[in-house]
Amino acid sequence: MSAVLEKRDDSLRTQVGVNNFSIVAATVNGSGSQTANSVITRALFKMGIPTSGKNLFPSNISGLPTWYIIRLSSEGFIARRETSEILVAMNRATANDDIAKVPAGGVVIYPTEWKIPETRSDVTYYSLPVLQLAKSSGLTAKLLTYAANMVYVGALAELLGIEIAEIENALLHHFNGKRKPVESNMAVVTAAAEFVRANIVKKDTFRVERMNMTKDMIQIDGNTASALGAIFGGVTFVAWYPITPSTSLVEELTHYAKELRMEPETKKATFAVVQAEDEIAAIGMLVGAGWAGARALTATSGPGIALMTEYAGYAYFTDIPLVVWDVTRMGPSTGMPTRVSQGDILTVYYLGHGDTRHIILLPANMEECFEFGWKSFDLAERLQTPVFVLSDLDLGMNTWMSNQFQYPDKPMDRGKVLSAEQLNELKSFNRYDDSADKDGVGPRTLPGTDSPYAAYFTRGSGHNSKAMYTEKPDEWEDNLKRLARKHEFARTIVPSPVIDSVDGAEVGIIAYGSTDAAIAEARYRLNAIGLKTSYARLKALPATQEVLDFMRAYKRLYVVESNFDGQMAKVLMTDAPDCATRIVSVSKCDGWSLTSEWIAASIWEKEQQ
Amino acid sequence: MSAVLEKRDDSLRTQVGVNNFSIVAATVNGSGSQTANSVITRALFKMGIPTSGKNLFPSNISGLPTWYIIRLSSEGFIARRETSEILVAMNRATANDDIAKVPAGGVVIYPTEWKIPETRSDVTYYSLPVLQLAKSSGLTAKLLTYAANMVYVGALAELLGIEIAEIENALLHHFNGKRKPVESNMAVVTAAAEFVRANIVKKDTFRVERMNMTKDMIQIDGNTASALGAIFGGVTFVAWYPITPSTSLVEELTHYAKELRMEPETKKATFAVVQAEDEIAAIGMLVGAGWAGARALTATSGPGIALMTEYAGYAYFTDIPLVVWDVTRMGPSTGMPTRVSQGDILTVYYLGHGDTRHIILLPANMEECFEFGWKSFDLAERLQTPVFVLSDLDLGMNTWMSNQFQYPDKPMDRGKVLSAEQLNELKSFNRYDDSADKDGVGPRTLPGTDSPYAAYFTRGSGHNSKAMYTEKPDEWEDNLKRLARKHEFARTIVPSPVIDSVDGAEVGIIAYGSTDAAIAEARYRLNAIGLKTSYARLKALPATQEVLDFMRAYKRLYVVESNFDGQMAKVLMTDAPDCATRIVSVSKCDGWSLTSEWIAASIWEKEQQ
Amino acid sequence: MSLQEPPSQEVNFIGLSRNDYKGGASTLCKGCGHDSISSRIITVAYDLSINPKRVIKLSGIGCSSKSPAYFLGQSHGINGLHGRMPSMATGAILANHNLVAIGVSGDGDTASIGMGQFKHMVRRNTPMVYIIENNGVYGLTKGQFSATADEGQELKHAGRNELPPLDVCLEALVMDCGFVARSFAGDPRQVETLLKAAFSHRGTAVIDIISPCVTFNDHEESTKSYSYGKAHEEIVTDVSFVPAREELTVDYKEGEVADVEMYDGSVLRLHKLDSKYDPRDKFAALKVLEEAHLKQEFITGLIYINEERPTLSELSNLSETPLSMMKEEQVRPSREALAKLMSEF
Amino acid sequence: MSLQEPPSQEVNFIGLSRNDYKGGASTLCKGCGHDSISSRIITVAYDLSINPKRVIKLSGIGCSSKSPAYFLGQSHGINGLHGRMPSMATGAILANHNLVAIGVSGDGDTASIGMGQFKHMVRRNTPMVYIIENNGVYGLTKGQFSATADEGQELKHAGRNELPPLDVCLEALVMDCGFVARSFAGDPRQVETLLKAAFSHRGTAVIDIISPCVTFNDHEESTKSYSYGKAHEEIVTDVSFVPAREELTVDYKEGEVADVEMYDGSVLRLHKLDSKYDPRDKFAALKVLEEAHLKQEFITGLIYINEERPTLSELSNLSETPLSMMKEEQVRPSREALAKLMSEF
Ligand SMILES: Cc1ncc(C[n+]2csc(CCOP(=O)(O)OP(=O)(O)O)c2C)c(N)n1
Ligand SMILES: Cc1ncc(C[n+]2csc(CCOP(=O)(O)OP(=O)(O)O)c2C)c(N)n1
Ligand code: SF4
Ligand code: SF4
Ligand SMILES: [Mg+2]
Ligand SMILES: [Mg+2]
Repeated sequence: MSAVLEKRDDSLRTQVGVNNFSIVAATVNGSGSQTANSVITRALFKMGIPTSGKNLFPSNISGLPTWYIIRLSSEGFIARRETSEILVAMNRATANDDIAKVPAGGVVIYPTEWKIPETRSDVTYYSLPVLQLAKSSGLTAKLLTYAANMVYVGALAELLGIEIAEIENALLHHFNGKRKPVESNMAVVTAAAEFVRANIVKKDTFRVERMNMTKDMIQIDGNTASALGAIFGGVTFVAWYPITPSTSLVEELTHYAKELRMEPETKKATFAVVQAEDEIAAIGMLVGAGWAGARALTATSGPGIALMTEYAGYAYFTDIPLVVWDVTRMGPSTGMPTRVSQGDILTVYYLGHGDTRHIILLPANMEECFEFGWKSFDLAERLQTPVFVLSDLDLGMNTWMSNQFQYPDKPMDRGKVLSAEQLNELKSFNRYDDSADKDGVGPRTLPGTDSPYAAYFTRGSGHNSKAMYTEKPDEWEDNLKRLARKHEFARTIVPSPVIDSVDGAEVGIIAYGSTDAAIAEARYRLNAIGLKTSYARLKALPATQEVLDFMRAYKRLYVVESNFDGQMAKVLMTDAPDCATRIVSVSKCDGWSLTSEWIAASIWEKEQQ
Repeated sequence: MSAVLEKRDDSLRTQVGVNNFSIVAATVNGSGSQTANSVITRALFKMGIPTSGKNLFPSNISGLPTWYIIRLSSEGFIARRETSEILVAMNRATANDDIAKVPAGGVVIYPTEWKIPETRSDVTYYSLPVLQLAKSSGLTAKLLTYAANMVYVGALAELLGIEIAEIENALLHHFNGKRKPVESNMAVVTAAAEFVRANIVKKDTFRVERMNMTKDMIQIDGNTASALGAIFGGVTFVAWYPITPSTSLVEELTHYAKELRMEPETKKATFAVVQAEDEIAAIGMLVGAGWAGARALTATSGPGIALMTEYAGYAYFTDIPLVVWDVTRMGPSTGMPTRVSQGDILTVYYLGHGDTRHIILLPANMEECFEFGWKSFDLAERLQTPVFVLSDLDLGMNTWMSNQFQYPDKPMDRGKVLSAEQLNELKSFNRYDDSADKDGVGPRTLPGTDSPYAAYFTRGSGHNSKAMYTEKPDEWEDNLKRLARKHEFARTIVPSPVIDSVDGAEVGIIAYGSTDAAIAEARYRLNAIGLKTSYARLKALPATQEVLDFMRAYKRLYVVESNFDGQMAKVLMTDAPDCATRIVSVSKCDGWSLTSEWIAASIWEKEQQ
Repeated sequence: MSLQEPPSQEVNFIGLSRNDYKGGASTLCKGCGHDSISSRIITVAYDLSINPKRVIKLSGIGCSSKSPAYFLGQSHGINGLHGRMPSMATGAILANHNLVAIGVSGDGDTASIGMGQFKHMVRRNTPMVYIIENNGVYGLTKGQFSATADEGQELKHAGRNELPPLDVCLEALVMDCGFVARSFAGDPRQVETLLKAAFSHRGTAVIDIISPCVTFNDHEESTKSYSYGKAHEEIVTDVSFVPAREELTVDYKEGEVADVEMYDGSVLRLHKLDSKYDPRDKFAALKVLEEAHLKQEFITGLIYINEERPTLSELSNLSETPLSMMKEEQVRPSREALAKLMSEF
Repeated sequence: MSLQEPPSQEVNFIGLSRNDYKGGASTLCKGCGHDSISSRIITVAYDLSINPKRVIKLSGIGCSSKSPAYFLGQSHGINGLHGRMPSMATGAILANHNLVAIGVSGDGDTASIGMGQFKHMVRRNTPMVYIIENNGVYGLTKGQFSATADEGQELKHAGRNELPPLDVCLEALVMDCGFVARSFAGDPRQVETLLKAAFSHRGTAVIDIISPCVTFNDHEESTKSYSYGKAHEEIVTDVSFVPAREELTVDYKEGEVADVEMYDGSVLRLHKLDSKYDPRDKFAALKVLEEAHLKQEFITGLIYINEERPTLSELSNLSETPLSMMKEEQVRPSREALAKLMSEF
């Protein structure tokens, strides 16, 4: 990689400067740096500067290295970058490595107490008496480590010009308006700022300036956005088992549902959340709930998906609606539970045994996390099938800026459900008969429907269009053909890709999900050095006609993804064999989100061949 | 389909005649027809006539329709055919349907007691007083249904010229040489034969003649062959959970291991079999046993495979050898547990989450069931990874003729295992370091190895080449690269395809597993009408270089398989994108094994387009 | 639902005939205990005037798990995955907490693959009648031992069972189940009485019904083997032969012990709890089960009852309207609510 | 292995120092009870002169399940999947029945996702020491309740637990476990004594060790909360902050009751079995556990012991040579054997 980076044209790099650089806070997890980091991120955002925050944390509870990267970008680019210009070194164990990674011209802020030699001549060192300043908070000894984080907030504010008022606002936001903790934190912030003003001569050029690029925008993480989407989608049943990085999706859902989804008069809930004993039970509960008519959701990640295999195939084959959020993390196996990847595409697409293919939604930003939060239910119920939403750790747990969410633009679509009145008129119904619409979806009835014609029997074994048990070859095949029709029908109603066709481009980029921000930036940079690219961002599988048309329109198709095997590239090859030779997989999988530098350099390099 | 059959050239049909036709016995399951059917099948086989027996049974224990199809073929073709000329109708419930399916010129044998009208003029009816003849056995009333089956054995013997002595031999074989039951069965057989001789005028032309095509051959089912292969492969540990159609594999293994694998002096076992509480536990036990150094095997089918997803990914990622037989049945979901399909290719290839790709072996006949029974262990231990053997219900539970099995031609390959002596010399080892051979496989040590350097720690989370926990991007990526190297190395050592290149052929057929017999016959028929075809039969995934070369050599590649989505076609497209457009999927999935008629007609039709 | 008897022989309180409670034709073996349990369910549902349209039937996989297709044809039914019915039931019941749920499972389905889900369903007190049709074998996969098989039992197919039986009643009891009962499929009166009680229990009601497998509870060497002699036995080495058999039945009084001869000639000892037994005493229940275990007999009757524990539906603080029947306005917050939220991020 | 004390302070009977029993550096929170259990294992293995090269360490997933990496560095270790260690252990132990197996699990790992495998391991009497490091929460996923959490318990993160606790000792006991014990991580002497006894038990030895989570056993509203006042508490709304804490310890005698104050201010009541208690009486064991459950206290000590049941290794009738060490000639039948077989088909 680094060789590539060095060879490639310099325009592929971000030009750093005012409002254009990254800060990395290297800490130890469990030391309580989250408040500090989110306060800085929010303050910058509220100064109108496009900002993102990415947390690189270990898979344990305390004592291991953690990095929090804050990127500012006056151009509005919010993907991770390869380098961070400003290092706040708070973890002695990784300090040498961390310092070595600072690019020339960068800044190292570190605790005076460490007494380390300032060996690099191409970076600026600032040391802070962190402990001493932390003590100014008046906090007990136990909380000093925590307060130490506030020291770098104050120092950065002073060094970069972050408005102290915005820091205070961010703290107020963080503490839900409670003054007391805001005051003790501000004490440290101010002391540190004062220390810097009095003792440090600024030698670097990094600084921030208020601008106007975040007006009417919000700062949020994807799991919260998804949870809110589900709530506005009328989710009624949730079953789950805790697993990083999906846990906060359900926890936020529960939190906000208690706020937004209690009957005002009775204070009774219009939803139920069950913590299951494992993921088999979680999806089993969804199957029961979806069958009985609830809008049922779970959130999980790789190992949980693996355990859901059998019931996923069952729900597919019995036409039961349910929604599974797979907030992907790094596999195979336990892998790196706190690192990102897009490695579950093939697993989820084919989840189950026998001939199974699922509907997948691929949100790429906060608005889509919200939108697919509700839309997934409409699709699941319209198609009577499991819908998998593939978010990931980067989307789900990091801090993104976003437009405000749009209220659902359609009423809820409950799909083909027959009421008692309809049944009493029809006097019968055929559960899996789609002859009316040829869309692969038959009418269903909900348990408890007050009609003698309502009942039918659901089973994962062979059934005919009347939902009766069968082993007859033709009835079996008819049912599989119906499911194939449904898959083709789904192709026409799942969200369309976002396509940006550029005149004169010979190259098409295809991507999906959390890499979108990095792709946007990579295209900008490639364009700057003369490579025009068109772009199709998939929002769903199966791929819609627009995707297939896009593929047919370009000579070279770079499918960019954050996994090892180039999984989406494989899926697309089988969907459009005529384009298979044009597909070039551009994939990387080391646990960190893709950078625009890497994407641009990889495509550039392949174009040179 | 039938339209296609009618349109196509007549040479695609089997020419029926002496030693060239099929018999179907339509019975009710639980009625004890297995002895009758296997006795006929064996008697014919022992008369030197190529014969196969296929049982189409329902997923319950008694009372539902069952069909047993015996095919005789002087040409040596043993796949199922579309039609059976001789119907033995013993199930009143399906009799009308069964009779309707007899081709013109065929024969219907049915119980006189039914008093049904003989409405078809294009078939020959023979009625037998079944109950009355059954009584001649002297069996109690309870066993009359059972004895009734022997009536049709006797009748067929007389009508077709099956040698009574071979029937008696077959019965002796069936009853392990016990005379008593042979005698009571023979009483019925003789009575029925006598009745036919005395009362029935043969009006059809079907008959059998002794020939010499089965000399030195055996008749066996695939599950038994696989079990024997495993025993000769030195299997030491088996954990399993019952599931059709894999159950008999483990039951036969247990049975023969007790015969072949007890220490002669101590009468102690050199193997252990554990019936687990489910398939998660079964594969969990294999993981522990494989890790600790046993040759560990399980057998299961679709639903069990689904449950094994998580541990399969774990074993892949931790480099633990184990062998999983997936005797596939019809999915998705519970599907048709007693019907065949090749529907688990994609599921098994990608089993696990994250970037996982497994080694798959694809036996096509009895000899390969035996061969892969032992070879799978050598591969699993050489590659330190799970090996999946995809047999299916047709191979596993039906009766096939076969050459005798070859004794393993190589000593057992235990792969890279370091002994205490080696370790004490080396003074350390790096568990996942493949730098010596660049084959993706590092050295391992077994627990209990008496050296202070032996121990290492196995985990499904990120680990470096020393088996230490890591979250470092480069160490993580290095490990994935090593696993990719292993996959490429596997490509060079898994069994090569069987390739039959025909001069002048523009068409290549690709297939695998149980469809082989039908393909051979289909090619013969296609050749007869002027379509030359070459053939590559895959024996493994990942596809070896020979497969890729084959694909590049033909204009049109028909990938024939017994599943709905054309799963192998998809895998091959992603392996050889340059051939993607030449691949034409020829797949069918209705629970019955493919026929040569259907395959030939499908390819012929596509060739006409 | 009511526990009174219906007004006439022809129709029950809600005007339905016994026929309205029937299901499809059974495909189980003749004489299988599971079929007689289906009949009991039909009778009890009719007698109690349960509205079949308000019933859901759930099961796992196995011969036993097929049976919901054979009773209450007017009820929605769902046949899930092997061992995973409890979770499915939990979801369905919370989706519509006004329905009556009947679960049917086997001993393999509950005690082998399903142990985890069973325990956790009981722990949650998911309101349902949970019936285990217990034959100690896997019927549908042809006669392997399940986890409830007796230690030392020998079967033609499976050989000798070396492991101790898992007692589903004891398992339910130690997990604080509020209704634990056991019966025998061939004792219609007791099964019906217990089923009636179970339907009026508010939480999870577990009934373990011994229901011998007529086909695979058999072994080759047995001299006492089912009614036919040695020679005849050999002839049926044909593994596909299932002789028609009579259902095993028994009639015995409270406090009494009855010995039932099984198809393989072994004897099942049943011990009916007497009226002095207090099923509200958990400690007595533990004792009676442990003692029976030592004596290798089966205690039948209502072993434990406790109506105190809140059910999962109750703990979930659910609105009156079932979740499945909610209208859009009940479950989609307003535009204003979204606007307010957006202002907070 | 021997139960005698070692000859000198520096090395044990087999010439190893305590250091030879150590593992890698722990990455658990400061003060976590799990770390102190690792120390106990180190001490006991040293004291008993267990050959670490003949030990295998197995675990599932969780903070607790990480700990095998922190003791006995000379032993092979394997960290499997969440809730599925028992099956892995079963396979490993049968592959080499001469090894000593130590399994470490958590309460989520054993009692939630792992219930089924746990019960069936006990049923098979798989020979191993099975330790549950029980804190009532999921530590590694940040503080949700596990199935062993107390009814009514309130935690900052997870809210209120409404379900009854699952008692792993009772679960082991009713599944005929031959060694059932409970202790507290902060009682080193008792933990060591029980571990020593467990290592000399022939079948499955289950030890449930209460091992409070210093980080997530905490709740916001508690007034008695861990040593710092209201204002300071608010400041650590920072969910990523884990204050360093002291390990909880306790020292109390047989027959006595000790109250341990937890980090959230709640009180854990421990009740040490006295010498009059007979752990061979299963019924007494059931009783003592059920009574403790009602009193909301924890019985500590050896609750039940029974050396009668054959272990899975014994039942498997295994050759002396471990399966994993078999030579080709022991496991591949001869050419003649194949030829003979072929003649029979
Ligand atoms: C995951 C999975 N594994 C295995 C099977 C095969 N299987 C079907 S039924 C059954 C056992 C049923 O036994 P039990 O629950 O006791 O029911 P019974 O047939 O005895 O009534 C098994 C193992 C399956 N359907 N699914
Ligand atoms: C299949 C699966 N689901 C979920 C997880 C996430 N997970 C990791 S540890 C854990 C809980 C651990 O709790 P416990 O066993 O009590 O251990 P503790 O951390 O409390 O010691 C969970 C749910 C996982 N690793 N695998
Ligand atoms: S096999 Fe046994 S359990 Fe299954 S239907 Fe027959 S008798 Fe009943
Ligand atoms: S989170 Fe709790 S259980 Fe995990 S290491 Fe920290 S204190 Fe121990
Ligand atoms: Mg059973
Ligand atoms: Mg825990």
